[in-house]
Amino acid sequence: MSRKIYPDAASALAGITFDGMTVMSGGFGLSGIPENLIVALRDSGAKNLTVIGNNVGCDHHGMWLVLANNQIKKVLASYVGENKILESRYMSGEIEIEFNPQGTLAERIRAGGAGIPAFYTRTGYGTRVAEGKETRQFPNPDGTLDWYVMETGLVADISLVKAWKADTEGNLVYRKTARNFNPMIATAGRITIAEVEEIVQPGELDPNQIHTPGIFVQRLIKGPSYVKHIERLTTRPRPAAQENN
Amino acid sequence: MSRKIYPDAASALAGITFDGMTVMSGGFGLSGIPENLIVALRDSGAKNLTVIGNNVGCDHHGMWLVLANNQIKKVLASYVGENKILESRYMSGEIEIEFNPQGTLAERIRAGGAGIPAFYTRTGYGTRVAEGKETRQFPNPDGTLDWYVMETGLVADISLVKAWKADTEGNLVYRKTARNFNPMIATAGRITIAEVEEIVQPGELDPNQIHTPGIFVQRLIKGPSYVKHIERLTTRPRPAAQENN
Amino acid sequence: MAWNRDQMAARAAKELRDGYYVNLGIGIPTLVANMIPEGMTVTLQSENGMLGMGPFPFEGEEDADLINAGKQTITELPQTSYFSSADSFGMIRGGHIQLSILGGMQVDEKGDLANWMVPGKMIKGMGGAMDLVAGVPRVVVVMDHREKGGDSKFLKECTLPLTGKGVVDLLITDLAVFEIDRRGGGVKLTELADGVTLDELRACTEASFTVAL
Amino acid sequence: MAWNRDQMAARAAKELRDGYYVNLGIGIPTLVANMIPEGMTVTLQSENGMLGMGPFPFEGEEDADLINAGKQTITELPQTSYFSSADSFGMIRGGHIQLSILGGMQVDEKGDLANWMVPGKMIKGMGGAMDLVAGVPRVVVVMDHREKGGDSKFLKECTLPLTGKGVVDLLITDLAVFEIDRRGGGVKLTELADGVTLDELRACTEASFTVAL
Repeated sequence: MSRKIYPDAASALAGITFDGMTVMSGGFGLSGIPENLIVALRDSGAKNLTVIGNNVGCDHHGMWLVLANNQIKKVLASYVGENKILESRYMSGEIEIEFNPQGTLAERIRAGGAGIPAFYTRTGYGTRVAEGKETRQFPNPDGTLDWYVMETGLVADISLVKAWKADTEGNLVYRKTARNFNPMIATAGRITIAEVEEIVQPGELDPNQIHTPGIFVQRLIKGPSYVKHIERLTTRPRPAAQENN
Repeated sequence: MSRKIYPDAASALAGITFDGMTVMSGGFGLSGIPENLIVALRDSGAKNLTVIGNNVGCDHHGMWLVLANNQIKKVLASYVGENKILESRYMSGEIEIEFNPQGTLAERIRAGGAGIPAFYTRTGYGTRVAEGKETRQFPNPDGTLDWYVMETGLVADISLVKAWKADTEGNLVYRKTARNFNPMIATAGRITIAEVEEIVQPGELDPNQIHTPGIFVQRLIKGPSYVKHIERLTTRPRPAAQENN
Repeated sequence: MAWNRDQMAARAAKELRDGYYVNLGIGIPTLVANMIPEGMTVTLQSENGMLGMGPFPFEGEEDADLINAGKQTITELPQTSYFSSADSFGMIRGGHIQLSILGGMQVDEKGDLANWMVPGKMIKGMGGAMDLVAGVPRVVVVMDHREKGGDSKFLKECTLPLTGKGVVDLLITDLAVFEIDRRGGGVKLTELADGVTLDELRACTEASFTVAL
Repeated sequence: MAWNRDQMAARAAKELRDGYYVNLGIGIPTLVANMIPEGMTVTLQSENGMLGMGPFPFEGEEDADLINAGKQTITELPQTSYFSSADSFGMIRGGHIQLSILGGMQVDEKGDLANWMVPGKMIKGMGGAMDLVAGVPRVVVVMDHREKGGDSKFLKECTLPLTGKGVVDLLITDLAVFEIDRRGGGVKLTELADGVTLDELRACTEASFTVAL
């Protein structure tokens, strides 16, 4: 089904972006972000976007590019530090941010992709996150009761994800902690577009070890290059005596 | 952390079984069932068990052994065909069966393991499955409303799972469709015991490709042998001309 | 004067579209797997945790760890992926499977389906049927038009316990094909089996329908 | 007359038990990773999707695809596993992590914690903090006892927006250690930092507590 493969990010987004749409984007900080698709989203010029993801890029990187191009109206995220434009536009009221606890955000996206309109979680009970939401008690195994908040599933018009490898059927494999939000986001898009570092033939990925089955991927590109910017390079000195590690 | 490894199924269950406990067991039909642990559960003699799993074995195999030994009081399952003792005890009222749609059962177990006390699903709305349960409407993306049923999370005192390989830390990898209910059941046990065909050293399994992280596995055994009974052997004739496949 | 099992399956196969992900039930729907038109790519899902289901294995090559939802031994294809039951039904419930073709005991004119239990008989359980009809956006039911005694199985209202309410889009029987509006907009007869007349069909059909042949 | 950061971390490290799976927050809690007693096996979780977090990489060996929840480059260990954020927080919410050690802005005598926002200042977001305190069965907070101006941060009732209600089991400050009953049973002072007197502690603590030194 090589019809899923597009020559580049711009063509993969062509004809499906529109003003006011909801876009989900994978990644944690700048790790595992669909960096080429985000540039194409910026170049598409689609406006008044609702953007759902754990973060919204950081200065000069990732979804920051779309933000700086004045395309975003609303953000659902768990953490938006290291992003000065977003800070200033939020404080000035130009952009709305709905803060979600990270696990609640991940679960809401999974729920959206899995046909679950709502679920209950203990996370956020008694905090601002629960304001305006339904709360109720459920029993613990020992019979005591705890309070829970109802959270709803999330879906998107377009989901953008970054994987390590794909086969031509759209089966995806992620690498290390670059997996993060990508698998759930892949399930929650009406149209999901994946960008990968390498596209292989069917049968070259172990069928036992597919992280995202191809059913969730409608369009696929091989990214021409990956910057993979590191936000906080942290190392330890190599012991002087050590020659081979 | 080789302290997770027990010499055999009997010692892995020693001291933790009790009358009236809830046991979850992985498998779909007889594929991917913890066959050695089930024998040890029978030999433990624990009675009045609530057993949760997709099926309850079939004649002379799997959880049927525990059933035939009069240890089961209640069953939560999606399908109990091919099991004559269960049929007769259910019809006579000796055993209670709560039928769950297969996907609802899988999701209830996942929810229990993931700290979600309840969720909504469209499955079963308007059927006997929804009787006595809360129902409510949620909006679709297009603004129309659909009806949903509230289902609750499930947990177990002991979860029994079967994997293909483990490392000594309890990281598990499943094989083909023998995966089925095992990964969720591993997360939903207060104590989870895994049996595997092979135990390897940490680092021998690809960390990118662990199906069940070791955090969910408290006890681990290498099964001495696997029968892997096939319920419906279905083959096609090999074309006469074909010598190499 | 009626379609046989293969003809019913062939009619159901016309509902396939290139690129579709499809779940096939047990019985006649299983036959559809052999009727995928040449050149069309259709990926079969098995709800126990597999996408890209291949044919039955050659004798001696069966693998107990590789079965379908009917517990039959099967094979994998190059594009196959395996996943857990929770992920499998997330796929189904989330509407990602385009088409489900399954058998039925009764269907009614509101699109209700009964196919999992008969009161007083042993209940084996619904398996994944309730999830499939609730989650898959297009559901095709293939069943005999009449009970063995001759009574209509396409009813004004199902009398057996339901599998799903307002879930059937297309009903293929041995006598005819009906389009059903899940939202209560009624039933249209769109095809008659070879040699079946409209009068014959009306005589053995309890459900109301308009004719759109 | 008070513990320094390393001493506070060392005290928090005493809460570790052999075989524990632990999540460490940013700041002083991170230091605990270097204080795991010899011979004790503790597995560190990073909520962005990793169990078995190793030390920082040697210079030149960093991998942009391998970071912790603080977005720092890290390394893997032989027992490491990676998973999605949904699976990671399923692990956290489901109570599978035995211990979470994290920083705080305010704690009160009912075990409420505030550590994510100050009204009027830029809100960066709560990240995974609300999930951790709601899901992990034992939560240890490590923080300075007083604001820079000298006001108590251990209060009768938090004044900042909460991260969680009734979620703190143990509070370690630079002056003392308090056991808190999440279910409203009150606070016990169990340790004083070296050279700190009970009178000094009372003078700078708003929360009520009983003394169980």
